[in-house]
Amino acid sequence: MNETHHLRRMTTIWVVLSVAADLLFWFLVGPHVPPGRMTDTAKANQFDFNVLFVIALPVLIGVWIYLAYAITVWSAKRGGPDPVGGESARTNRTAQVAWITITSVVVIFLAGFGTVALVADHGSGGGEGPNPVWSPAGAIQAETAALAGRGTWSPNSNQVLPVQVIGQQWKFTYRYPTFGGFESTQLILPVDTTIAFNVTSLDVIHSFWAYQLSVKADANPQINDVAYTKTTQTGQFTVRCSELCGIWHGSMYNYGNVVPQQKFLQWAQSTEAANAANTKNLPPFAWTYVPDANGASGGYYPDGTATPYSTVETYGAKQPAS
Amino acid sequence: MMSGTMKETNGYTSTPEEEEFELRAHIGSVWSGGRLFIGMYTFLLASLAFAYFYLRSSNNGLLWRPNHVTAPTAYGWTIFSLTVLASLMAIYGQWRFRKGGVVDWQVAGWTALFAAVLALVLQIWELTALSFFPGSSGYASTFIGYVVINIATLVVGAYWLETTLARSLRLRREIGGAKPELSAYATAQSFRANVAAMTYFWGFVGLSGLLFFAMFYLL
Amino acid sequence: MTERPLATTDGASTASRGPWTQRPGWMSQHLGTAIIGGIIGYLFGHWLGNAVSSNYANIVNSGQNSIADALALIFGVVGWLLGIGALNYPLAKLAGRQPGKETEVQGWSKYFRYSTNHKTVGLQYVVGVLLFLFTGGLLAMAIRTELLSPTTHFFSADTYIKIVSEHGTIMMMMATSIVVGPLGNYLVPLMIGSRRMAFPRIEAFSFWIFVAGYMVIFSALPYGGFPTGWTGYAPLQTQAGPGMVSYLFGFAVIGMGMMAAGFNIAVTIINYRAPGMTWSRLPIFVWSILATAALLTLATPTLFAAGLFGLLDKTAQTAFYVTEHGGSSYLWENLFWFFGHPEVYIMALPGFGIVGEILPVFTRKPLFAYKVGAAGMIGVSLLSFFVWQHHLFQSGINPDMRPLFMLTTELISIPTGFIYLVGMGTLYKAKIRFEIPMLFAMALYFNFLIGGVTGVFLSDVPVNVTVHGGFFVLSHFHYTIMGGLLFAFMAGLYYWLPKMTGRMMNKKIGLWHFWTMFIFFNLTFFPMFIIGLLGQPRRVFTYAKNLQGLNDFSSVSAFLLGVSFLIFFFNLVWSLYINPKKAPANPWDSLGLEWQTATPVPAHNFDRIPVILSDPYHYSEADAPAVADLGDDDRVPVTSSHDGSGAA
Amino acid sequence: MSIRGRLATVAVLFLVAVGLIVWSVAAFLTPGTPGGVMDFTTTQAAGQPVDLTVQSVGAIGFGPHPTWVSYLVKDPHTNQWVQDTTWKLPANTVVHMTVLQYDSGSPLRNQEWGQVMGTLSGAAELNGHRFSVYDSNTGNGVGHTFAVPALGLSVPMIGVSANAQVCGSGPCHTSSPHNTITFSFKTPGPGSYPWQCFVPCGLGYLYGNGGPMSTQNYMGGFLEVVR
Repeated sequence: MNETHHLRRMTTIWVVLSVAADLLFWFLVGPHVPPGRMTDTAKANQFDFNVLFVIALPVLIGVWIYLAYAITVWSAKRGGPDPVGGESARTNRTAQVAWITITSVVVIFLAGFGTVALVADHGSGGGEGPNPVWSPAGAIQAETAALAGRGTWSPNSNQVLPVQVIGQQWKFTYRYPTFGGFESTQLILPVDTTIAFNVTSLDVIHSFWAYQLSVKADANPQINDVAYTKTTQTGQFTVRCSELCGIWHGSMYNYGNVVPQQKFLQWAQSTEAANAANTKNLPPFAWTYVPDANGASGGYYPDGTATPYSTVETYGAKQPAS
Repeated sequence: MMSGTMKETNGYTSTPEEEEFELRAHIGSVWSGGRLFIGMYTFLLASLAFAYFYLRSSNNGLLWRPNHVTAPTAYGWTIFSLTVLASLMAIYGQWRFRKGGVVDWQVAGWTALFAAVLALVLQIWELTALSFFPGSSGYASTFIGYVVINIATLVVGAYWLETTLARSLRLRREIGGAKPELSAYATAQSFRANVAAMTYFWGFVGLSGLLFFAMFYLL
Repeated sequence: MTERPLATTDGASTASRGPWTQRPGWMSQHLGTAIIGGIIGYLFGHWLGNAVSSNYANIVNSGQNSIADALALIFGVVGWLLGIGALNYPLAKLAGRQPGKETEVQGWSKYFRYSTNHKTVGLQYVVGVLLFLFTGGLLAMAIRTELLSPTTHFFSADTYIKIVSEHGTIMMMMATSIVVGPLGNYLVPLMIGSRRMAFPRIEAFSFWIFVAGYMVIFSALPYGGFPTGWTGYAPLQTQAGPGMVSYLFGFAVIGMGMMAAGFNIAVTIINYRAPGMTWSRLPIFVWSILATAALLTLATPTLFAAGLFGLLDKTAQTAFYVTEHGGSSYLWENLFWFFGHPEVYIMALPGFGIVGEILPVFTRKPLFAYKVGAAGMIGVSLLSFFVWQHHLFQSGINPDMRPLFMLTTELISIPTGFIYLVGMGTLYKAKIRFEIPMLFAMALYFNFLIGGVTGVFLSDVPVNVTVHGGFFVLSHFHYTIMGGLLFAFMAGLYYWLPKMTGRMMNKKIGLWHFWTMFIFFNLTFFPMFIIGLLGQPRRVFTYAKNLQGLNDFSSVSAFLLGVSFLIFFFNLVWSLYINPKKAPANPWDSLGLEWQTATPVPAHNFDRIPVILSDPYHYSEADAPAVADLGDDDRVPVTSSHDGSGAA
Repeated sequence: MSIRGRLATVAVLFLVAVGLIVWSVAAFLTPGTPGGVMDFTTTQAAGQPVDLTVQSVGAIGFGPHPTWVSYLVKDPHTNQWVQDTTWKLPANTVVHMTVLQYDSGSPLRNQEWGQVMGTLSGAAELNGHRFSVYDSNTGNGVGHTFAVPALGLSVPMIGVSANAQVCGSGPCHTSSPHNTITFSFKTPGPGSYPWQCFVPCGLGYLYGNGGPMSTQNYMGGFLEVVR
């Protein structure tokens, strides 16, 4: 068999299998790939995943075909011709240049594609930190207003809804600054609304992962980690902690709901009223809170003058020394 | 090959060429090992510098450095001066050593060692004179980290100085008396390589000492 | 010129007495005295710590004294080093003493001593890394047992986290040394034609501190474990109990071993290459070890510093990682991953080197695109310092840097891809002999491909939102480290143990081992990609009920994978101890220089320092040049041959 | 030695290794495992409410960590106080829970936990007085909470005065100052539901959440709900 023969055979098998596999994947599996299409970020990230997969499949298939071919055709057991050593077997300029060029082009295309997707989709639902660089329209204004206590949200107004996510060992709680800053263990969101999640922590690092919304943002103490998404479908979603935070990390999950806008408004207003007695015990709404690092009655660091606490508002009163 | 020309070492024989090869490899190892060690140390110190500047720019809870707390500057100046003295003495000694001044090198070396040990003692003692609690601020934390790393640096530097000096006392004959650079003894060559690497390290200690002194006491 | 009376290159002028470690008999220093020294140091440190700090408020309240535990471990390690004899020469040096002759105790007891013979150290490392591997593997079995059911718990929630953390840490520590330690130490001097290592005492130190590191990290379990996983994220780290001290100090101890091993090997490769061993003739395995050694020496100091800061937080009550006191929870993440990502390549490169070495032998073809392969390894090690923030894509830092780190991360797949170019080019029109080492090498190409391609998914920030911190990434790095490095290590063991021990591994048991390991490895970890995509985060003791089927499948496969390791273990004792069969001098017909010395390898490796004439890949080449002139009158230089028989 | 002899040697060593492994697992990994599950399924007829009584004590006073804070549960069969936080409960059944709070309190880190959530009546009783919100910045503060996140249940345990003669080691007797908090909740379908405390009460640990807060059998455990 001459040289082109081997390669032509492999290429033929590769093209047929790759095209078939890609088509099958794209049309049969693609639409069901997690995290689904509940938000615009989920949809965009699913599209990203599928594009990557369509590129990856031919790579996998190509190498597998080559390996399988080598194992069957070039096995010593088959007693084929003896291999030929020498310079021609050591280097092949065409093959090397082609390999490096193709991998470089693919890789640089992927990086560019990922960057475009990331920027176009306002950070793709990932935590952008306290100073987001890719914000949807109206988000900064809504957040600024919310912090000043002037935030509003009403149905069909196309306003961005800021929601604060507070991680603590071992539960997420949620504050709604546009509704008097009440805090709840429930996460209810209106549909067709851009949500600005403001994720922070009262102790160790957690990670807020709203799976079906395709939102993931680490919760760090004293950091406001902002992530955006726009809800497009109603339904239930899962929130899990995705950064190891101690003993109950595994059970640190809850279910949220995306509901019609009117229903959300009802829920928010009734919860605001029901929780009013407790809301006044909460500290004023802020993007981050300085938890007392010591915990109840005598903590890790010596108290008092040795460790001056920050002058920033603390979440909960300062703990007394033991 | 004549067995008469071969040296027996550790149960096997070496030809003169092989000895020459191994000697060169050994001296090359001291040279490249000394540089690689400085490379490793640079990454260690860079991590500390990163921590310093990261916490400084984060200024979490406005607690990078409340009231601009500073470790006792008198200690800082003294330790810094002693470190630089040791560094300069090591470099000067090496310069004299190359010119054949073994005794000059030894005097400079013992001076450098004395300065290094004194700096070490003061660096440890400084911990008792701090006006802040380790966990009170970002500056306080990184300063404690710096003290620990600086103690390690001074211990390593002093150990290297001391062992080199102690060996020079035992190797007076081999390193060739007044003209060490002319000695072709394998020991002398090896010794010179070691002194060169050690001096290089002390130069590095002096420079990094300047940097961290500025970071912790002046800025 | 004056006379040159001095023979030893360490500059020994007078014949001083040999070091204590190498005196025969049980009155000298060995493992036993090391244990005694360790225990004495441990008890002293514990007493000291309690005397110093037992009245601190946080220690009284918590009832746990991290200071005493830290000092106990520190003094324990010092005692251990004193006991084994690692500090004899460094202390004698203070008095200007020269090193003694590098002789070695003969007989099996040399394996329990501070040996400066790189062959002994290599074999010591084989046992050491396997001990690590089996301990970590047993913990993996415990993890999969707990994950059999989302509702029935075999371990308490905190114990489960401890098991996960201990498993991860032990495996990561093991994997940094699994090839560099046993095979790197044993083979590098043989492959470059050297009679010795540059710094044999540093080499011995690297092994014995590695063993100390094993005990320190294992001590976390009796101390109550640590809850942070192997990544040790602060401030959870600062909150944890005294088991965390074992983690922080253990990584520092292992880090010292990594730095020492890498330092010695890098310097040896640079300086001790035999005459004629130019950079373009260096075996590809040595290239991979050089790249790895560079990463070991330069990246590990960052881990060392990070661990020191963590230890200070836990003992001196500094606040490096505590945001409320002016520290930052991101500081550890940055320092750790600045070390951690080069570390990942510490665990990949040696595997590439092994398969690069094995493929030509079993294909009877020269290594294809050798220079591209070597350049790829150097490229990977350089680029690996510039990708660390891809672990922090969702952490909230530096969003504007994300495109850059996405780019560097994806760029690194170019040099990594070279290894496939090398492999596939070598396989082309070959005559493949499917011996056990070759099977494992081929398996690396299969497994690492999946690991590498999924890495591209992880590096894409939008996709990363879903797969970060879940079982997807867990499966990804098991595919690269276990599917890549561990398979390569097995290939290397089956390939080189005949040289190292003079005994052949049993092929029949080896086939059982390979096929069970290959099949059940894939069956264990492939479902985890799907589990991860379906939303299961890492390190959880419970999960969604609908994922139980996949998890159970993975667990059962994992148990069978465990059985595969028992088969390997049985093969090892069967072939080396129970029923040993003498290995031929060159069982695989390799041209490698390491096969040209006698077996067992003499203490000085080569009677004459060889003169290298060509690289060792001239397979199937008529009129191929000899690999080396061994300077041996009664042995003809080794040349290549067409039919695959090594010696002419 | 013959092959048989060497085989035997290896087998013996292997068994020793297995023994060491089993011992390690037993010594280091299984304590705290739900071995001593407190069974509440047989104390009453099916469908009848279950009485569950626990106490919280500032320092347990025995065991490997005598200074740690802990919950103790009253064994329904022997009426002894036992340190066990895994309770087997019947599914879809009302549980009347009584907590004897012997520990002092402090302000909550997150005032959200000052609310009573998820009980049958939407409220709880403190020494016989109904309450649904407690301001922990006043009075003695909150010592602990009893919370089952998966059920949305959370009840603050109001602390006793730190100046009073606080019971120093468990099990505490009702002669020591204490608050009695009672509430009822309904168990869901079968499953394993972790419960925990949301007050950072692990003394001497950063954020107060290490030690007893991070170890099962002290401040957290499971409700094993069975059919």
